[in-house]
Amino acid sequence: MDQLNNYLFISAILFSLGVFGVMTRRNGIAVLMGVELILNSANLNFVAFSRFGGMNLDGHIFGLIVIVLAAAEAAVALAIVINIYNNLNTINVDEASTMKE
Amino acid sequence: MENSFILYSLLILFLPLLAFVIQIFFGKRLPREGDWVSIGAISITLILAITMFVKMLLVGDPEFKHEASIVWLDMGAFTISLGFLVDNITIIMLLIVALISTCTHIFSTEYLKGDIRYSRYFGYLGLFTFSMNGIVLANNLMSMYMFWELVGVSSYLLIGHWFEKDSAADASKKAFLTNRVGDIGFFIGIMLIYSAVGSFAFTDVFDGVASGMIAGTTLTFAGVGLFMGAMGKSSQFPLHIWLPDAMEGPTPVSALMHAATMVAAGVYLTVRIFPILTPDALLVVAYVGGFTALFAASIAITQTDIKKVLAYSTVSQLGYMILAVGTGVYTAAFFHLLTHAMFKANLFYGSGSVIHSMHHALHEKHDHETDPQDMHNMGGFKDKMPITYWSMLISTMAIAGVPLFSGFLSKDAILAGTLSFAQHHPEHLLLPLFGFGAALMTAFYMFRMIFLTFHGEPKMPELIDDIHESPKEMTGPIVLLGTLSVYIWYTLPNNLSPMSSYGWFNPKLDNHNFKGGLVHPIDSSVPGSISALEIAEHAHHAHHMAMYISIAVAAIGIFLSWFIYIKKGLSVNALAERAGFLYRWSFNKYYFDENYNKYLYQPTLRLADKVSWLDWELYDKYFINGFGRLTNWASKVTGKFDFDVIDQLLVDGTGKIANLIGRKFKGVQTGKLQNYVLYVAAGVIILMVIQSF
Amino acid sequence: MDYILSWLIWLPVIGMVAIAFIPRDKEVLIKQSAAVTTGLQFVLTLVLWNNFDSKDGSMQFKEWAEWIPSFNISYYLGVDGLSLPMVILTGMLFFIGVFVSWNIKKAVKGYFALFLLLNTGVMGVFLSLDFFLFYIFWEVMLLPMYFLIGMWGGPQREYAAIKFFLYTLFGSVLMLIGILGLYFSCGKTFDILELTRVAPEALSSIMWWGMSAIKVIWILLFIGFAIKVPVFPFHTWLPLAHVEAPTAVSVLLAGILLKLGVYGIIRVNYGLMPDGVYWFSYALAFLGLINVVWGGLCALAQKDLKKLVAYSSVNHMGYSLIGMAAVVAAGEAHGANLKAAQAGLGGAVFQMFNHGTISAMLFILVGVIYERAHHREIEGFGGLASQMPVYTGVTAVAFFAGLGLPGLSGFISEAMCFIGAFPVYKGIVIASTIGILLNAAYFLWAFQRIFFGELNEKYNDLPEINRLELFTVIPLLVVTLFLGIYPAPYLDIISSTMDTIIEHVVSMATYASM
Amino acid sequence: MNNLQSLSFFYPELLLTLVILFAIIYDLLIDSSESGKVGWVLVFGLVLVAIAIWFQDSSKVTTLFTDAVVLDPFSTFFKLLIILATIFVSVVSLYSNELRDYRKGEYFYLLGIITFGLFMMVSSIDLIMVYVSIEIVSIMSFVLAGYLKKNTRSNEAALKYVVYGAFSSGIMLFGLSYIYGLTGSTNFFQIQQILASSGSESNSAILMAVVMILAGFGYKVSAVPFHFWTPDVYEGSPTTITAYLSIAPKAGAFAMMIRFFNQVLADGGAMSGLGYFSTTDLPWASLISLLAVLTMTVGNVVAIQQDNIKRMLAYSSIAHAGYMLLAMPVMSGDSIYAIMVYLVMYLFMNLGAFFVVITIKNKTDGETFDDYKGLGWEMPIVGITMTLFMVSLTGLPPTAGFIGKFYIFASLIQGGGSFYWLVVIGGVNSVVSLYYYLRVVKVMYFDGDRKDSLVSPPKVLTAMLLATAVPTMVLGIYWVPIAKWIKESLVFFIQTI
Repeated sequence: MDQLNNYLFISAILFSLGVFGVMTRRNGIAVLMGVELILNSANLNFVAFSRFGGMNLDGHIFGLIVIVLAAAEAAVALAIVINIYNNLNTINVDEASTMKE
Repeated sequence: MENSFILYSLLILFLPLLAFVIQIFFGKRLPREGDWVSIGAISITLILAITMFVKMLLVGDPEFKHEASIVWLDMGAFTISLGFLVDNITIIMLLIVALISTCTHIFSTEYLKGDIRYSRYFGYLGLFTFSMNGIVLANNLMSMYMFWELVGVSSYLLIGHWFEKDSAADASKKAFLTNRVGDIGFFIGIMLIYSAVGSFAFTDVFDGVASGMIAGTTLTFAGVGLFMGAMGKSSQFPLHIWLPDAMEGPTPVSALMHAATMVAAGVYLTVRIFPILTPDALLVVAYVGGFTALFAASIAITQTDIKKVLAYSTVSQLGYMILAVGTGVYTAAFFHLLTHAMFKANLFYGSGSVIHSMHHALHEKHDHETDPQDMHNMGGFKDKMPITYWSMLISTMAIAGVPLFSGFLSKDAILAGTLSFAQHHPEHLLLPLFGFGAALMTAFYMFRMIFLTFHGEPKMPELIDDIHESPKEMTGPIVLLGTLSVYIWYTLPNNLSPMSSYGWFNPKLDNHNFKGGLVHPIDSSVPGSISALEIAEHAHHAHHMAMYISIAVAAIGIFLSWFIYIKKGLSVNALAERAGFLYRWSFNKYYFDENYNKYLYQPTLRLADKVSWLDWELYDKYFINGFGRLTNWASKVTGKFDFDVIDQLLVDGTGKIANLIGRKFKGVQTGKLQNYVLYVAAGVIILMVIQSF
Repeated sequence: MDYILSWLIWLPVIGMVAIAFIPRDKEVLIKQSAAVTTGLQFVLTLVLWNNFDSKDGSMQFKEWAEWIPSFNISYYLGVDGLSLPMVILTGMLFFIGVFVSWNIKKAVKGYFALFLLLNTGVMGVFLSLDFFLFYIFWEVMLLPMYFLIGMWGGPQREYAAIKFFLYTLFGSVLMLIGILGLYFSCGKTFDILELTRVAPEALSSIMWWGMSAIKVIWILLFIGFAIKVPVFPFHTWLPLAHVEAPTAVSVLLAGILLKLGVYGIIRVNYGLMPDGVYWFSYALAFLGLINVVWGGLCALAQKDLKKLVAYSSVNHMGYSLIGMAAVVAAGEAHGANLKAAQAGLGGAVFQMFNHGTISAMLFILVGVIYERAHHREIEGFGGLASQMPVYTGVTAVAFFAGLGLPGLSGFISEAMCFIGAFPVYKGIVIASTIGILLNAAYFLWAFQRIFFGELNEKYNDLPEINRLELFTVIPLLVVTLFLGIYPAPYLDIISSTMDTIIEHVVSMATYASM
Repeated sequence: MNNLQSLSFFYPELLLTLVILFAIIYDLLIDSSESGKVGWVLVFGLVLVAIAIWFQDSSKVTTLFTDAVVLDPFSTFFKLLIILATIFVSVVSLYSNELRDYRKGEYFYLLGIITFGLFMMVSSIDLIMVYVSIEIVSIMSFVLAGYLKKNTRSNEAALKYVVYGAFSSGIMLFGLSYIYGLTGSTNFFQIQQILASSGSESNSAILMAVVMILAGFGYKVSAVPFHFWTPDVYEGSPTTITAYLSIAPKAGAFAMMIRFFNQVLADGGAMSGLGYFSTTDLPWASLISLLAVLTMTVGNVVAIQQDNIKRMLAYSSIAHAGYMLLAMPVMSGDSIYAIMVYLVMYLFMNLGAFFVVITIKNKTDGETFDDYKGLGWEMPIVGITMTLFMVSLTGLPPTAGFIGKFYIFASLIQGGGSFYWLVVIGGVNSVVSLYYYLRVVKVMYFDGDRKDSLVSPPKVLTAMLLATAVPTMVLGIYWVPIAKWIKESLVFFIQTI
């Protein structure tokens, strides 16, 4: 059990870092990296639960699928950021705020 | 026989209405603007009324009574019937109305000649006559109330006949509203009675009262409520304020409505409902009446406008009648109503005649400033207008209570009743004092009016040449009514003595019984009340004493008037000065209008403004719209929160703080580290939660 | 005769569709179509009256068709003595309304289409016996009204329109909740007649938040209706809406739409919650009193003639409320005073009709003067009596009708309301008789300021009321006068139904402790 | 049922896949200027798929692909709904000027892929499928939101969407991982079993996990406080996509949420009419009630301030999500039924409203209130239909919107006294919403000059307006067939272990 807790601890830290990154970084790429961190923290959880929780392999499968989806998402997200860069010459998230109340 | 009375009543009721309808729709297009339609209709009613009167005399039955009613409104259990009650009182009253109304119609043809709303004026007269007859004929409170209101409207319309004048418009509104105040009481009284008795008809109500369905305080309140209606219509204190102002109407109207008939409706009502008035209610009636009699007389003393004098005199005389009802001698009140109708209408015609000629005279001189009604502009008209003068003098003597004239008889009956009441109830000594005091003042101010108008030197000599006697359409009614102010018409055929009122009208007390006469008082329905006979006997005993006092009082009044205004034994101005505030109070009608205005009308209007402000500016604007504004505000705040707080402050803010701290420490790393720790801590908390299982 | 009620409701829709196909520049044709449609409808209402059996206090000419079976919703129509006069009034006022709006210039097509849609809504509410249907028609009225005020109204029209809409919608949302509450607690039916049978018992055993369901639902429905009446303190939409609305719409608003509130209370609250009637009756009378006094005082203070008339509606509907409350007099607690109950309820229902004709007349007359002088400031006139004698005469009658003069219908209903309510609510009735005075005060004062005095020189070429306008006023005047003199035809229609309602309220009340 | 066997029940999805593939290939073959034809391909294909679904016998509920997805009437209903929305949007997309300058082939087959994702969403009963389907839909939506490559607002919308979307689905994933950790399974029914049998000591963890999962659902249905992306994305995206986003993913997310709450967190007894019975003793009902109230209130209240109609409709769609959420806590058969009815009604009226926005944008290239001045006179059909949609969105009879609200309110009231306050708040909210909906009407009719010349939109757009307006009207008066169909669809797979 202790080992599971260690993994959970790490994943929680990763999760927190991810949230922090998403919230604070201006750079679009960095924000996306924050997202990746969150996804990976979840992955870590899945794998850890699967390995140490004495459970089936569902967790592993879940992890794999998430990796695939994360890659797809990252691809699309990066494409969007590039497009933003093309149009606005910046990848600063703050500057993309023409729409507000 | 029975049918003919009802039929006549129907005709009498509806003919004037017909005239009204014709006048309103076609009057302008008819020759002579259709005045003949109205006169024709009213003359027929007069003939019918006389026929009924004669028939009544022939029947000679004091118990004579016919009733007919139809169900007017039927909800199953709740019904309202309308109907006629034809008895001696009704017929006499019908005759008064028809007679004065006919006179007024004829008088008006001359008085209002050339008026732009001539036909409409006659129409309104018809409407009035219709409604007045309705009151007279009503056999139940509901229809009486309805006609009561209609009379109010016709009064409103006629007072406001010359509505271009603001004063006339004001007066008409005032009359209607003041009457409505009384009507509220009337209506509450009706509701009190109906909710107890379950019927509006007089007979049912009397029976109900007799059987105790309604008694005690409730009955008193009901009586006082009904009496409030009478107070409004008969212009009793404190609702007297409208009648003097009503003189803004054409003078014939004043004669018809505001002297003889409409204002008498209140008295008529109290006479009708006398059987249900409890002793307490009667006391209220008596005091209101008595006080009004004295109070109004005291105002009349100082008025300079000839019509105002007569108006206050009317108020005072009505007070008399009310006083009589209150003290129990209600047939005396009705008797006074009858005589008063004649002489007061005549006085108004007389004053109308004077004003008419003043008007013409002033017109000749192109003088539009001088007030044609101010007695200070008159004087010495005696020779110029002899018919008017003599007729008015007769009527004045009648009202002053000089023997040989009608007023003497009726006034005497009232005073006797009052006196006897005080004899049996010494604590109410004030009542006869009111009566005699008012009688004194009446004699004084009436002769003052005669002296100022007809005697002495002309105050405006330049006018005197243009003062002429009025045409015969006007003098005719004056002469007629002047004649009717002589006592003999009221004592025939049984009695020729001017000192006793016993005649076709009043019964003679004979061996503890009423004998002769057509108007017998009936016993009150209120259980435990003193019987009519007893009242009559008490009054009879006080009769002589009252007569002597009243003659003396009248004589003193007339003498004083002569002494001051003819003999000039006392300077009027000096008197006024010496009397000081008394004079000013009287002259200014005790500041009633001012005080009502200050403490009643204005506060009400202010209240209305406040309420409206509250409603619109406060309640609606802030409370109701407040919801809208609140939503809007919430919307803005939420919108702001959305963007400013969540997006800018929380999301960007964290970054900003990080940046700021970073810059401060010249190394991004340090700043981030601190935030880092914060978020790690948050993560640890999550972990700890998980560890808890 | 079989589908006469359906015809009444859908005829305007047919007219509306017809108008939709007329090109928008053929204005006269549009107006004529509207006139024909409403005229036909009016005739139909008279036919309905002619065939109506006034001895029968129950629903007549019933029509039933299945609609949404899963919710037990049906297309159910019927008419009784309570709704028939309102139906006739609706037919009459809409017919007259077409002529009142004859001079509309802007977007004639849209105006009359919406006008007819409104007609359907109003008619539908009066004839529905299914609560769901009732609610639909109730709401159908809102949108046309919004447009009619917002598009063809005065300067503040948009504000007035949205305010009217929001206010009424608020009420009807509460009503919807009440309706649903009834549906689920009374055996899943929307049939008003069925609910009338079932609800009094079914509701009395249910408690919500420690309160009887009767109270909760009564309040929900009452607020919905009270806003329409309007009962103080839900009245502030009214002056605004009336003032801003075009004349014909004010006429309809005051003449019919306000009646829906009272109608709803009697039909629904009284029918479904007799216990609630007992519980609420004092409050009802008291609200009536406030309406009378508050409305009267507000009217007295108004400077705008139309606003004065609008507040007079608040004042007049107060009488109806007071009269309505009298229905409890027939109960044992008040000595089974059937007379009072009949007088009160009958008076209230009569007052609905009378206020309908009288206020319609008043608004038309205000419209007439506004058309000519282009303002409605009472102080801004003066002396018009000599310039426009016919107009003055007609207005005088209307004003006198408004102030409850005997001989005109308003008096009878007001008197009946008072007389009926008096045995139960002595204090309230006595206090509210002040309304008699206030009524007279504000009408006469306004009358004086407008018509009396020297003629304002601005207006010495003001044209007299014309034939078309007279044509719109005179019928109302005649009805007012006729019913004032001879109310029997009206009372014949309603009296059996009133008895049914009174009987129902009294006998179904369980006097459950609420 | 194993994978191969499952395929025979999966043919509508396979057909859809074929259609998408065909579209991709077809797009490669044709010229850019003709790329609109791909749209017709999609529409035609979707019609075929719809027919396939319609004739597929879903009455025998069954699980496919080793319990990953189910085939039941409930999912069939949503699939048809989604197809309908997609067809509407596809057709209108062909006539939207916004997209004129772009190659549209991609656009349409991305729509097709979203449809596929949504199919998965409405039928998944496995946490993995849940996540995968959400991601499929999301990723395609990101692309479509940013489809107007040269439009910075569209770019911005896409960026915001992608960050928010990825972030929330990340959080959801984290929550899912805990659920997995707690129960050791990803299958709905097994999870339910284990949760039901475990004691209350793990409640705090479940609560946290479910809140995190709610973040994902909330993001999809745009419930407060996970709604922040909605206004910006709706405003920036091509209007057609906005219209689509406001309907289809929302419907899918609701289907998913209903399944999740009903089968994981409750005992699934709702269908039998017994109402909600929580697997755990955690207060899901209150939590969702709170969410619902917040959602509709914020949506309505903030909508009042908007000057941009698209943005206003975005907030309005938040509010409508709130109304639907309102029925969730009751969790009775009737409440789910009500949500389904509402979705149908909402589909027509909301799509209709967006179609009007598209029509107007085609004409004036603007979407603020000012652009609508006097429009009612100039374009009568547009004016009247827009009025109808606005009235319907407010929920006034006799329109579809009222029926939706009626069902929602009715289910709440039937749920008992504890839900009355929700009804009152819902009612008051619809009064508030009247204000901004009517503002559109006001601007169209009361403001601006009345023009005498008439302008008519393209015929197809008019037809689409009518195609949404007529049901909006008719369903407000007679909705028995729809109600019946929904009632029959209200069967979903319940596995008893």
